[in-house]
Amino acid sequence: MKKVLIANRGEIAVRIIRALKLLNISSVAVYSQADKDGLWVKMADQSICIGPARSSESYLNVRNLISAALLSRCDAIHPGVGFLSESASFAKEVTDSGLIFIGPSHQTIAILGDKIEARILAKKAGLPVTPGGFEPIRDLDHLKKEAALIGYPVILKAAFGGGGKGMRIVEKEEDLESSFNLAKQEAMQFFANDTIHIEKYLTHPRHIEVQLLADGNNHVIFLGERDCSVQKNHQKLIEESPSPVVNEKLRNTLKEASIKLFKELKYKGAGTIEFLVEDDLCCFMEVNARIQVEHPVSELVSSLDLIKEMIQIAFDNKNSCTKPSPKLKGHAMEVRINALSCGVITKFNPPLGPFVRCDTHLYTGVNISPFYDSMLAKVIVSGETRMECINRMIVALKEMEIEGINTNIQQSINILSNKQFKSGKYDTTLYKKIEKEI
Amino acid sequence: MKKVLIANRGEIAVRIIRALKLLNISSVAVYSQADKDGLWVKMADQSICIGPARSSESYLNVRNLISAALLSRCDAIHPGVGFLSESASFAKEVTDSGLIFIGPSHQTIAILGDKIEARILAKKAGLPVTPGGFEPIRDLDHLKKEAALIGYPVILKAAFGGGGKGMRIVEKEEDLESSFNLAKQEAMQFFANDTIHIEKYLTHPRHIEVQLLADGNNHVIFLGERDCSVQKNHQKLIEESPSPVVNEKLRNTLKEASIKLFKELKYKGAGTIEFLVEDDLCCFMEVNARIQVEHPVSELVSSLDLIKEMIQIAFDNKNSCTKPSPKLKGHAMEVRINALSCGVITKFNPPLGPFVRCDTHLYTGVNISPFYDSMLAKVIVSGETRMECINRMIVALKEMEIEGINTNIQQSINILSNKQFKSGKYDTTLYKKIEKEI
Amino acid sequence: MKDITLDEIIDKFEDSSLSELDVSYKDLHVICKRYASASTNNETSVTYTAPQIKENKEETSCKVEDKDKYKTINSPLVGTFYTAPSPDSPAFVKQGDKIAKGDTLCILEAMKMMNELTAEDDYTIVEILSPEGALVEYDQPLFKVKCL
Amino acid sequence: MKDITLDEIIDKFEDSSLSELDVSYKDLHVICKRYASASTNNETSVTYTAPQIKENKEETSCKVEDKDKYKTINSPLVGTFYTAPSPDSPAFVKQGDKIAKGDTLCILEAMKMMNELTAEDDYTIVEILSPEGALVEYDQPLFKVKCL
Repeated sequence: MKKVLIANRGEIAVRIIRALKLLNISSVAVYSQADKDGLWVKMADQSICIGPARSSESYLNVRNLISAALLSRCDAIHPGVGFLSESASFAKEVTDSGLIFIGPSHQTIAILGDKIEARILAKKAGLPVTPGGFEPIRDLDHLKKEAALIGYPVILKAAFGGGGKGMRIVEKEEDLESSFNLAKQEAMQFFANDTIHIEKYLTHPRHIEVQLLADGNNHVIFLGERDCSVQKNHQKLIEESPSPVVNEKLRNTLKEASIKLFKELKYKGAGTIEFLVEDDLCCFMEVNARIQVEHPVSELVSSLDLIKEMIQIAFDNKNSCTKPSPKLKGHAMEVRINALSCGVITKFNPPLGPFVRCDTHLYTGVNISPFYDSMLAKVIVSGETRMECINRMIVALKEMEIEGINTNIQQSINILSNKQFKSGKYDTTLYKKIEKEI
Repeated sequence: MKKVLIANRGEIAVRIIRALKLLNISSVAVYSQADKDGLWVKMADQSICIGPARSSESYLNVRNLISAALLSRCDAIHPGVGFLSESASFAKEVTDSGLIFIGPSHQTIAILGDKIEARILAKKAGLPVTPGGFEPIRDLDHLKKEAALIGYPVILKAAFGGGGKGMRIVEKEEDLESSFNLAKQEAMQFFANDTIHIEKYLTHPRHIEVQLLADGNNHVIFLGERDCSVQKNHQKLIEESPSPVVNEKLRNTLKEASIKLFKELKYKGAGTIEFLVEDDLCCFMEVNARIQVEHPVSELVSSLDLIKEMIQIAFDNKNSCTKPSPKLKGHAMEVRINALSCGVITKFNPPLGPFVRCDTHLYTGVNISPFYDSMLAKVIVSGETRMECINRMIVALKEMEIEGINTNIQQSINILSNKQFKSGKYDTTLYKKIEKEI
Repeated sequence: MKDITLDEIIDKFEDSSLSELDVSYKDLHVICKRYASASTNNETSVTYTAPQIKENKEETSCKVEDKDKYKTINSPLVGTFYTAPSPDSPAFVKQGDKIAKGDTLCILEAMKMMNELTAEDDYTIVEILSPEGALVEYDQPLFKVKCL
Repeated sequence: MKDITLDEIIDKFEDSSLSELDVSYKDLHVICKRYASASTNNETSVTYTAPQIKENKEETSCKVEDKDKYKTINSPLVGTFYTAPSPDSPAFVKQGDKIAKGDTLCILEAMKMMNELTAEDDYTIVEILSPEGALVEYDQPLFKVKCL
């Protein structure tokens, strides 16, 4: 019997354990001292404490994670989302230890971690990209020339960065120099590399991403797009598939080029390509070389279990990549339920019933500590149409009960009930615009 | 805003309320004194006590149900399953009171309640039927002739009956007379009509049924079959779709003839046609002119919300009947979780996660009384294949927690793990055969 | 459990010998304190509370007696409650009326049928509990009566 | 369990010799207190409780002393626990050994690295808590020691 260690916590760890149980694979959970009562710890076949509450000493503690996997005789490690899931060096250490890393090869992760390299590859594969950003900025003169060519506003980005760090939006030439210096400083501080590139900045884009699954052996399938334009400070709140703004023509373009890119990368596992879409422009942003929080939305429209597929691919077992891309059906939507305070959950009742799914690590009595991500649960619904999903989601969220701490349930209902959200005509600035009403 | 009264209790009442909320229709729950803490009572917009614990004075109390609907200004009544859902006289009283009955017309229910008439119509529409049973048995001589023609074993049935009452299996001619008399007595006692008909008795059949949806206006769609062969004393325990024994050819035959029958009946709403399948024989049994407990199985393979559709059809609103029959996808399976004792539920945790659905009226603290049906919850899963459904169901049932009373969860896991069940090669005698092992 | 009000808590505290009382119930949180200076009163009140407890017990027994004396007449069906046979007619009964066994108390209309509810015993009508023309549920109290 | 009411709690407290009563039930949380001065009866009971509290304190302080004397040495990492540098070598420590600060206690192997765990103080080894060659978690107790 195979055995897999889950190098993560919370709902994604629970999600992965369910997939392992489905495949009759043993599961090893890890936890920090703050998480000893975690639902994933209870659900796994075995569990190992890997450090104190602080992530850097537990969920990011590569040595303890790999030791735990080796000593519990695991065959593989699933990195989940966040933490070490996009760390090429972690993937390499896992592989070097003789374990399977459930995800792309460390080489692929490294290539895609270099944002300039990723843009060049994306363009080559035929994906639409914003002007600029194909080489590192050498100096201020070079930057000025590039900015003038691209046209303001522009954005400066750390080539090896992510998560908004080392990014600077520049509206006019006189701000270039100070922004360049600040971006370099931040990039060096956070990513130990001050390479900076410049791109056109889109002011009111939609966030669109496509889900792919590949077996590393020239088989790539496309599971449609997700629209994640409802964001609060770059944090996604609501995701759905299909997007209200992606037409069949654009979808086919993205599909062909995405599959081409993944084939060229010899990509293995689940991956997402992110785009910004503004008016008629659709621009490649980056590849997330891992599973994403919002993957259930694609699971519901494709009827595929993506975590199961990832594991099957990693073990070179039968998987869905050799079949044609699945026919996508209906509409699906996800709302992230976040904690707005910490404390003990005195009552938890998930929403149930037809076409409603709840992925969570909550249970009555669990303590929500301040150490980690605030996401408590994902509620995912499917339906024939977008409007049916909105209505079903509102019913589900009204049914859901979380007592003991504050959450964004009511706010989510308010967003779903908002006229502009319902119209489907909005962009990533929506949350800020309607913040006061919701 | 429209308003609907749910003339039922338990999980089906909860299911119907969720559909009403989805459609933004007000819901009125009814309850007996024993059910005042029912989940459906808490979930509905309004609730009305309709009688004491005993069903005959509450959930079967036509006058109180219709009064409750009229006085709370409802537009319609949904009868759910069981209780008055197949009562032509109730449907007529509802309609005569100026309310909409969410289901077929009372005339259709009456026709289908006459099993001889139903068999004649089914044969005319091209559905395969067992030999015999097209006329009432006049006397013993007539019975002997018919039995000889059909061949033993035969089964005597009450023409206006159901639920196993007034039924007698006869192996040889010398038993005919006493069985005929007993069947007549029982039929008179239970159904106030001693009309008896005779059919060929199948000794090791599978129970197969097809789900249809019709708008009463010549539009009928076919949602595939369900296999309900795992039964304990004629009570279904596990249902799935598609059936492991129905091939594409048989499915198409059933589809064409079923649609024809429903068109001829001018059927309106959701309906099921039941068959027994033995070797190469597939025989019509009866039409259930209502929604069934196991409808979620068909919902998951067709992606249609059947309760929503029923309501939309009843109100002559946009529904899926005018579209082609949906393409069926993957596999779905349902397990009924039943109470084996009564008492307070001290802990309830439903199974959650991908491709798992739980329809239930349970919550921590509710009291399970001895007055009604023992079904506590339905767990429904979907997957790419039958085997994936079995594995996912086992994972889900192991995750489910019901404390305070005894249930059949472990026994269900044992059936799912049984070799013969897994093989797909069994019939309605399976439960009895493996009873000792499970 | 019925809701607890601020008045009830303070009244209870007033009648008690307690020095401090801290009650949390749902959204309500009440702390009552009595300082030593007030204790002379309290001591007196303590002296009083002993018989008071007895008195309470008497009240309870009185209540038990009440329970025998007072009862409610409940609806046997789901219907509309009318106190008179027609809008123009006088009510069958009103508060304070003495009723004999068999007298009509009200009409319960259900499915266009007028069902007269009659007294099963002799009572005095203490209170009419349902509004005129309202939907009444099964077993809903319609009248509070005093047994004669 | 039937619902508890505020009245019942206060009445019960009134009839008792308690100085303090703290009841939580469902949404209800009630604390009743009676100060020493409040009643003569209570004062007696206070006289009784006083030594009781002291006794408790002694017990606690004894436990605290225990806690100071005995402690566990826990694993700082996830690894394999070895009491000796190799299978043929004698163990670094055994039960009853007196250990000086800086002495090696065991080896924790992690990712093919041998990490020696050394004593931070002088102790006597009371018990070795992990089996030889076993996987040890972060913070898992490895030795019970007595501080010298």
